[in-house]
Amino acid sequence: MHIMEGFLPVAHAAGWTLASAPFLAWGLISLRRRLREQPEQRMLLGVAAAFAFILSALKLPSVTGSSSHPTGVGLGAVLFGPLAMVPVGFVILLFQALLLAHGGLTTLGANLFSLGIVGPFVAAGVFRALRGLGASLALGVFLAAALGDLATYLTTSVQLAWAFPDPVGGFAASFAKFAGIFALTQVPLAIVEGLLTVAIFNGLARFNGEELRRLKLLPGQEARA
Amino acid sequence: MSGEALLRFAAVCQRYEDGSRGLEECSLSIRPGSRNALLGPNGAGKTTLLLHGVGLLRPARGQVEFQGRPLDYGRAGLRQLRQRVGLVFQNPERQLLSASVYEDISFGPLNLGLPEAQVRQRVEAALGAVGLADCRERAVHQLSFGQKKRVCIAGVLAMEPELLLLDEPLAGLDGPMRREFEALLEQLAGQGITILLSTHDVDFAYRWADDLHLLAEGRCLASFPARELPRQQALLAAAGQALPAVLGLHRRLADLGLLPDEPPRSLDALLAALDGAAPDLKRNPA
Amino acid sequence: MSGEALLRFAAVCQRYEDGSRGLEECSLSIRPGSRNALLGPNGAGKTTLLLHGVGLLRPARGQVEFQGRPLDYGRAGLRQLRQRVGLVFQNPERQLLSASVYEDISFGPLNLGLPEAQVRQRVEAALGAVGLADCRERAVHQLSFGQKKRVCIAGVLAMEPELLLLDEPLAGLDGPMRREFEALLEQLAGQGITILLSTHDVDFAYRWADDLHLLAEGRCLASFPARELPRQQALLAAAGQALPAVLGLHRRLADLGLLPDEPPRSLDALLAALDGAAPDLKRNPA
Amino acid sequence: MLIDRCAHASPWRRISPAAKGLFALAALLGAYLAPSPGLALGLALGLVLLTLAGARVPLPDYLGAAAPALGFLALGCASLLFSLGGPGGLAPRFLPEALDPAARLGARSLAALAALLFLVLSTPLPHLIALLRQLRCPEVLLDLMVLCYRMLFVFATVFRDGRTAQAARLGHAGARRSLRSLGLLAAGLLPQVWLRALELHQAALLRLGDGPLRFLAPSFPRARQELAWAAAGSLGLLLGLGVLA
Repeated sequence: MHIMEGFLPVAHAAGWTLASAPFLAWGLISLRRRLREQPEQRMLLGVAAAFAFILSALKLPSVTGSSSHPTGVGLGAVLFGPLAMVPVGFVILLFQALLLAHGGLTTLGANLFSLGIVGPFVAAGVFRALRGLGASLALGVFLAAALGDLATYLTTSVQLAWAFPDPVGGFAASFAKFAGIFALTQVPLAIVEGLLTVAIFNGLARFNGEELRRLKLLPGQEARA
Repeated sequence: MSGEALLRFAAVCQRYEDGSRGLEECSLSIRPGSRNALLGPNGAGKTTLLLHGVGLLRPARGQVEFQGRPLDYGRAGLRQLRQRVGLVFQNPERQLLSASVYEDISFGPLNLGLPEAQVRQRVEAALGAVGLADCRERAVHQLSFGQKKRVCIAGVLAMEPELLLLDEPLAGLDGPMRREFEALLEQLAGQGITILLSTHDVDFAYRWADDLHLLAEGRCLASFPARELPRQQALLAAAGQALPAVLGLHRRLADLGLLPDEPPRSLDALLAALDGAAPDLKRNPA
Repeated sequence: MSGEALLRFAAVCQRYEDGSRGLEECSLSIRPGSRNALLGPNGAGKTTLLLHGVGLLRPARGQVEFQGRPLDYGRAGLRQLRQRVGLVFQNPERQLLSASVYEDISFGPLNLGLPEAQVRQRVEAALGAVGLADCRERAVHQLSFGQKKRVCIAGVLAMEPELLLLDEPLAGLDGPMRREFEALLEQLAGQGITILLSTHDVDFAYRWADDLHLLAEGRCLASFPARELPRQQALLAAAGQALPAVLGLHRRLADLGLLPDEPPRSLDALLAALDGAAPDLKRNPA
Repeated sequence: MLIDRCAHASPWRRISPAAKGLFALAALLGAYLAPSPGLALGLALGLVLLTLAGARVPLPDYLGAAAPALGFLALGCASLLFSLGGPGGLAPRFLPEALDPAARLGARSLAALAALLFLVLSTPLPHLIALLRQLRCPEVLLDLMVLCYRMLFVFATVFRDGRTAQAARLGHAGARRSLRSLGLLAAGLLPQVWLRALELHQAALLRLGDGPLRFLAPSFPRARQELAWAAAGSLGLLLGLGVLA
């Protein structure tokens, strides 16, 4: 769920842009360092961004129908690390605004904060913590993707509630309102996203290890796992 | 005529979402047990027609009939149809979805809801039919292009279809693989499976098919038995197809009195006919 | 011999990381200004050989020479080599970096460090050469497969290479596109660009190439002028290739005394030769 | 992709992206500065008409492109009209005093959306990337954008074909099976992401590209003139809003 163009008041639009900027700069600096060592990562992240964009434009079969689509953020955060997902998330969000009119330019900062920063960091943190506690790969992947998704949607609800506090109940009432309305689509979506990400990892596990190592998929994953 | 058709397209019209033309008043019939080749330039609608045949696209006007009844696009109807009509896509890379050969072939039978023992039996039978029994445990990405195409066919055969649709089955195959593939098609047709395939290779279509269907700009220009092709040159040209090489040669040689008037269906047959004619000539060299 | 070669492979051996064979004592030479076709079954090493030609792979033993000097695999050496040798991959999707036709073609010349005006001039010239001047504003995903292949070639031509390597340039093209493409190859060869291409189409190789190179299992079985192909049938069979259709026909017709002994290079040429022979025969029909 | 198709078909694709970008920016600014909901709605209407008539976008396509955002707007504005707090506990209560701010918000969002749609429906994305290049956007981001845009269509085709192939073998019979099929498809394609990246890297090397990707954007011969017109139009729009206020 992205906040649409023009929906946020000026101060909020500018504020979230300022809040996201340091993360984007940090992500770019770390990415530039990576590119010096492994130039083919330039292509890798570009291609991965396209993959995630397509995944996010797919309509999923679920109770809520056409409005539900996965974000792929959990998957990306587990595979590439959350920091790399900030510039990648920026490109995906910009493209969603420019190619799908989904989100917008004035709300890019706010949407990047929820989907490109909070989501990936929560997903990666959950994954690392669960694997550290000895949880199975499937459970780790499911909760990382699902909670990453939920964190994104709760952040968006916070952003909306802060910008439009309830005249009577204030921030808390407004948060309950926005979170409640969007829960109809976002909670089932988070579960579907978790299940889908597990299905993807299950599918990947069926390739033989040799092939995945050649593609540098396993080492990175094992290093984190 | 329509009573005896296995699959029939009746004035099917359809456009894609992006506005490009799919089919335009396209009508043709496939007889049960026949071998059919769709000929036409790129963009003529060959792939689109095949997608309509398994209900993956839906006509805006006109209708598609299977065994005389219009397709039922409900869930149950499509399930039934796709059990009986299998489609093999052109690009095996886009169609093989599992990492292992065995798993990929079991995809369809499992979706049919068959019990495991029967799924295994069908997978084995399909592997045998395409001559890949030795590859059952291989990973898909270790296979050659020709083997991947065979796995795709096996995946469809495992659903035991009555009608097999193949999109450009010969594209991308090298010489020896083509010959193997033609033998496989021969064998499937021999088992009584009705076959409809699209191809760019007019020489192959002429020697293999019972019926030819010419497509251009979303329409079926004409359907006729392959042996009548020599009399349909104007239509062939309208569908952007060259004449089979054997026909040009036969005409000259028949003009020279070297061959009988009835044209052969392949260069091999023409050479054989020439050998038959040779003794006469050797005796009276020009 | 090696002194006059533009590109030479001297007993090149190489294996891929996964253990599969790349090349095995592979030796062959490309003469400057010549048209060369690589023939061989899938997996014979055709693509691998082309990758060695631009230094994307490196021999484990043996060496690749450009203009008599072994390739320098340092960064500067490879830069120099790739200015002079261009490679067009089989799949255009793996080669096009930008979705804008104009941008993509400008990529190579910009990397050469040319000034903007000269880059624009080269892009225009390359667009003109492949007949896509009208498409400069289009997006790659709006183009047909054949047009995408042309954009790939334009991107390489804009670097003005002396040697052009093409992997299966005719694969996936339908009849009319093939004819256009053959005309383009003709035109490039006419401009003095040396061409080495891989193909499955022995008929095309026989009528188009100056030199043929037969590959099998990573080795070059033989290189010979295309006109000698009729005398190299055993080698052709060893490389898994069928005989060009025109040769079988010519042999029978020459045996019958209808055609001179020197075989024509294409069916069209054979038909023309028959027409020349026709008057004599008409007078003495068998 | 609807917007991409419209942009590539629009006669205004030949106008300098800088000029259109400047005007869209002024329109966005106008949406925020408009003193009354009526004026903001007027601005939105003007932008819609400009896009329909000038950039020649068919009305059904325009509505299709705007639909997802309009859905969000309807939900968002509706939620402002009700309160969950106060004496009624958690029961939603209609707030008549929220009508005015909700109308302002709705009108502003519509105008801003119309400004965005004006830009993206008349300007192919490669032109916008080229504009960002001129504006000195970090190179890494530009590279990601160029590759992402290029590969998007490659993967879209691959995904569509894979889904079609699965449907032909009954892979979408039921929600569970459908989700499993989609997971299988995405998993099958994920290794291709690495392979494709490696292949593109090699392709770039062959054309001497071993660093940031450099391209020459198509030139817009009348860019200066168009930019001047856009500046005048922008100024007029903003002044007009000021005067009407």
